[in-house]
Amino acid sequence: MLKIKSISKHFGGVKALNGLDLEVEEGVIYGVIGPNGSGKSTLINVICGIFPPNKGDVIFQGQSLSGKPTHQRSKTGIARTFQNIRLFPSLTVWQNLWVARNSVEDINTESRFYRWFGKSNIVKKEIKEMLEFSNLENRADELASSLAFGEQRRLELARAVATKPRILLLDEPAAGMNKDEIRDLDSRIRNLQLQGITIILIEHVMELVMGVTDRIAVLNFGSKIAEGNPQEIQKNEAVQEAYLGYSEDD
Amino acid sequence: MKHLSKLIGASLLLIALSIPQSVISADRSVKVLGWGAKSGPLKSFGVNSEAALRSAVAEINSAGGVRMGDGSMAPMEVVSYEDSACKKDEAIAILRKTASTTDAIVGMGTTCSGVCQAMFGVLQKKVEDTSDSGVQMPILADTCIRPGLAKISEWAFRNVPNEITMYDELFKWLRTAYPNVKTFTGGSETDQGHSFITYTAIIVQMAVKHGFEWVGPSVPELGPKVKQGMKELQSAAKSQHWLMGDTNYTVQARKIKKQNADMVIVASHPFSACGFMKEMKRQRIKPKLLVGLTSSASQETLNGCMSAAEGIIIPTGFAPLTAEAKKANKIVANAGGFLDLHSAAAWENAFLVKRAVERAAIMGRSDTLQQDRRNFRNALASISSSKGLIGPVTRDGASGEASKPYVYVQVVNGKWKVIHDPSS
Amino acid sequence: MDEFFFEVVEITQSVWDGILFGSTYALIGIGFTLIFGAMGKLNMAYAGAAIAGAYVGLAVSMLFDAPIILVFVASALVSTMMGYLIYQTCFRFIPTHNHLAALMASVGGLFLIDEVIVHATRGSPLNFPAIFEDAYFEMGPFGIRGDLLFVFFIGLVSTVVLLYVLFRTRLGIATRAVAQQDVAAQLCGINVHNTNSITFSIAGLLGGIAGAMTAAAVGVLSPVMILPLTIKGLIVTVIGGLGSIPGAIIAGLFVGGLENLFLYVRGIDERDMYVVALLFIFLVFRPNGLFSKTITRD
Amino acid sequence: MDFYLNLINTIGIHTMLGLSAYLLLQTGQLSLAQAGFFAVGAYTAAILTVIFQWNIIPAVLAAMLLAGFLAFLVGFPALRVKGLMLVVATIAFSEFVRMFFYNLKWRVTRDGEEIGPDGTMGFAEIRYFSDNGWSNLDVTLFLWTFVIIIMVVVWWSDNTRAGAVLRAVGEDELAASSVGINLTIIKVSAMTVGGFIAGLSGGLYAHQVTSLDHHSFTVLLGTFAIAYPILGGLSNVFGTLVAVIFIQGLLVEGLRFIGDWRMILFGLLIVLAMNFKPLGLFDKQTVSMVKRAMRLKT
Repeated sequence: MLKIKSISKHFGGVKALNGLDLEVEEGVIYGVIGPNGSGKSTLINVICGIFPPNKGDVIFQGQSLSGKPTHQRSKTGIARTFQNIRLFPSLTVWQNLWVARNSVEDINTESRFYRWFGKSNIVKKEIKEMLEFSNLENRADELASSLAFGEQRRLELARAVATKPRILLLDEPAAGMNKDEIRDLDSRIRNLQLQGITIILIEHVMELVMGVTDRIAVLNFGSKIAEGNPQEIQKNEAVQEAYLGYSEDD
Repeated sequence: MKHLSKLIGASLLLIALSIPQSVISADRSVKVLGWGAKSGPLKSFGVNSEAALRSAVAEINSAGGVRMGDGSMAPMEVVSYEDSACKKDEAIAILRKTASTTDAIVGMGTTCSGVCQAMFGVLQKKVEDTSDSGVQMPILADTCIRPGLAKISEWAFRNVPNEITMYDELFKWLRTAYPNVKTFTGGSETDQGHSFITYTAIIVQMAVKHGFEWVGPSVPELGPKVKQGMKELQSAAKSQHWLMGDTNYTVQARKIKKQNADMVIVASHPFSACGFMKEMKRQRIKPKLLVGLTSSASQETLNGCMSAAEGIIIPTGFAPLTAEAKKANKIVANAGGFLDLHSAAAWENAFLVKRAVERAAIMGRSDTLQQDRRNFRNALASISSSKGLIGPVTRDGASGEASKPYVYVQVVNGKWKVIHDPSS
Repeated sequence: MDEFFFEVVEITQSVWDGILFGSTYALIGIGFTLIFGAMGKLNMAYAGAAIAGAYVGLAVSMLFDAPIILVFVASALVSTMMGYLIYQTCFRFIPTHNHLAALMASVGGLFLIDEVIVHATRGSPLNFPAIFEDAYFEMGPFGIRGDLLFVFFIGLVSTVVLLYVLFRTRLGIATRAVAQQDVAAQLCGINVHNTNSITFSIAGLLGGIAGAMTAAAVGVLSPVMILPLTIKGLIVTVIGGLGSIPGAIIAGLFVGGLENLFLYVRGIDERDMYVVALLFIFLVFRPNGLFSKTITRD
Repeated sequence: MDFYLNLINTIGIHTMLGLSAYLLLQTGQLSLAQAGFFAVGAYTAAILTVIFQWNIIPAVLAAMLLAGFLAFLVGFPALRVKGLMLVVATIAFSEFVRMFFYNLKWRVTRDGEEIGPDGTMGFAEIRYFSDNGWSNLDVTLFLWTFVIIIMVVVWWSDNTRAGAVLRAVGEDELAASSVGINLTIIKVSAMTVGGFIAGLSGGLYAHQVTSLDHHSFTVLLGTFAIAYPILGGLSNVFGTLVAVIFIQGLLVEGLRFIGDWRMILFGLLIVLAMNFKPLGLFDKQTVSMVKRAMRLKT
């Protein structure tokens, strides 16, 4: 599904990613953990084409993404959320989701003009589902900026899903959430998996990661120090070492 | 949507209220409405012309006012003097306002050539041409000196010296007065239509005509006829011209220094004329003779660069020579303006209006307004000569052009001094 | 050959004059750059304030026929005040993130200053006392204007002083801190508003000097100078690279020299056309300016 | 009456000019190039009606297309830069255009009279309306059909997905591109449409004033173009209209009777407006306020 081939990304002297290799199979929830500054967010930005890598290549569904701008990658089915929420504050919740309808299916199903200037029933229906999925139905016409923190997270997730991705990159979706919200998020993620979306989850909150993921890679200093299913990872002493003195709710 | 239309309606109403409505006074009077630049860099134009117009009107009224069609005397009244900021759109707005909301029989403005060009274009071109929906309002501009403007419309009149003869005479006289001056060169500001066209089409040609030798960049076509080789001159002399807003004149000055001519012509408005003459002074360029553009024959030049302008000779349409010129000068000065070639025209225009009204037998009632305006216009067109402040002004009704008398003034010890009067 | 030599001399001379004159552009550019660096905003009223300062300086010299140096001091002081006022009126109370509103407000400020000047002087050009007007050094074929040298010199001095203030004093460090991270700076107990208004005042000070110098170099002061100066200042700021003071200086001299070169070679009508065309190309192919040391908030 | 019609025409023309910048501002691009497109439109339409004696409608449409095409071409390079860089780049462009027309001489002789653009002397006697006996009312109706069409189209598209996308790009380019929006296409299209509208209004303007020269198309015009939407607020198209009525109707015409204090007040009021309504005179708050008022009435 998604192959990371010996990616290196340097910022000045800092090696954020250092010859990293990953392979994510279709349909799994793939966790990426690691201490701060181990290159997790950089990984997402490289996959989305926001930073061009200095070396290496990203293969998605068998074809290389190198040189593809961000918006095209999104069309091929890569969606993401941001560590610090980035909505369109002065647009309504509904419009936030509307804007995100750039998937290949959308482009093919509707004529160009109608897609930009019309408002088809399919669109209404799908966005309504999207709102229900992230239970924001009753906030549809509020401005995104007026939402509560948790709601904003949900909306951002919904917006990412609205681009009909094959693979979804979540950048610390649980940051700043309480237990209930995390449990809720957990079920959402599983729900997405059932819809056949592959998910890469970058997270510090271990209870979420360990609970939801099928497979986990541990990064440290830009390279993979361990990979395996949650149980294996929890036993792995390299990981223990990397996390020595690392508090979960950090 | 509804609330919006209401909002707009409300604000339009507000504007309507804030605009003075048509002033129709019960007692009969000859109403005129003037405008000029009272804001922006050219503010002096408006201020001086307003002072001149108003005090001239006061003069007329103290002398009994104007004889109306039925023989009775009525005072002349300046309905208002608007600020057109020397901007096309604003001048047109004022023109239409004057024509449609006031009962002024003539609009008196403005001084800026570019603005007149636009205003005259809005007027009806030919009086009898009913297919032409242009505004039917006589306009009597104080200066708008750019050549050939008044022919744009038969409703347009102005009161300017004929620059061609003015410079023709000037160089003829200079030829005899300064026999040792042989060669000449000069520069102009290219972004001011009047300065540039007058310089290339008239001044230089006339100088050549009277045997001065052009030592600037070589211009094959340059000859003794007006407009001859104008284009060639414009392109050849490009690099010794400047723009009104310029701050750096070093290159132009050096070019002119290298040409080392006996006579240097500085054809631009005071703003840049001063900058350039200062630069000449710095670079020690001391020509035997310095000749300027008529627009610079004003107080502004003295404010800007008295010492650098010392000795510059300029033809102008006004100078306090004659008794009434002196008198007018004093009156206007007391009214807080300067009388110069621009504002003097405004003063004379007031008297011109008096004559035209008396000739046209205006009734001055609101019901006869349109007719009055038409008659007034015809009367104005039929006046072939009028009395100016420094001598008779000959007018050509057909083209609406005038040909004011002119004198040659020079800056001597920081004052304008009349050095020659061709009519005498 | 001789002709060729003559041309070379002339062109060098023109460019050289332009470069000297460019120092006034440079100062204006520095002002824009300072404010942009500090707030990430554009103060359109800046050049207007500078010229206004020069006017007041002139008024001083007229009233008490003060020596030329006092004229400079007066104008510098006045536009320092104006810088502060502009900050208070056009930036202080407008939300930091709202760049458009601040921009518009300062445009309004520009109109206001411009019109007040016109109102006070009837827009008439005024004679401005020149510094060493008679100092014109001729060296063989070349000539150098003493006053321009002086202008150039003042420009350099004030830049050096400015750089010292910015990089050596606590005030300067605070300013730069605010420029780079206002929130953090606030947490460190720096009052953003004070720092900003100080930045504006410093910029104003420079502007006053620049205005007076421009006026002295031209010898005439008139409201028609304001708009061209504003535009030149912007151009210089951008070519120099936003927030880069050395950039602004070099760009100022560069633009000055280039102008005269084009004027000499292609004439007045095309001078500005080429300058702006060059600027456009420059922006497109080197979007960060000469020194892309951009210090802005986003 | 005639006078009010004239005022309404002016308002119409400036509203279109403002709307051409409005679209671009929504995508977060601050462009002063509108003056350039306006000039292109004005000269093109005038040349077509005067020299080639076209009918006015094809003439203004041609002007519109040409300006739009130019905007399209300029868009690609210009939109590589952002913020102040874009401001200056677009200033450079519009100054270039101005210089071009300032040098443009195209005189043809018709029945003994020379007509056409004459460089610095300007382009006089663009008298299509009065030559064809159009009353000022006809002109107003003609002009406002365009204005209303454009306003309706822009207002409508504001509420479509396209409008949402424009705003999205303006608010967060990174987020926009990562939900699959092609920034270049969006920005360039906004620029192009802006060019169309500016060109159209320019074409109409030319025939309204009957005389063009380079003084009409300075940076100030570009500043006004962005001033309208900013002053009016970007929440919807009527903000621009309100701002135009405020500036052209109230400040320029309405206050004329206070003589030379008018322009001083002009700057002052803009400063105040931006301080008290940084999001525009017609921002969301005002809209809801007006709405409430209406609800009470009805």
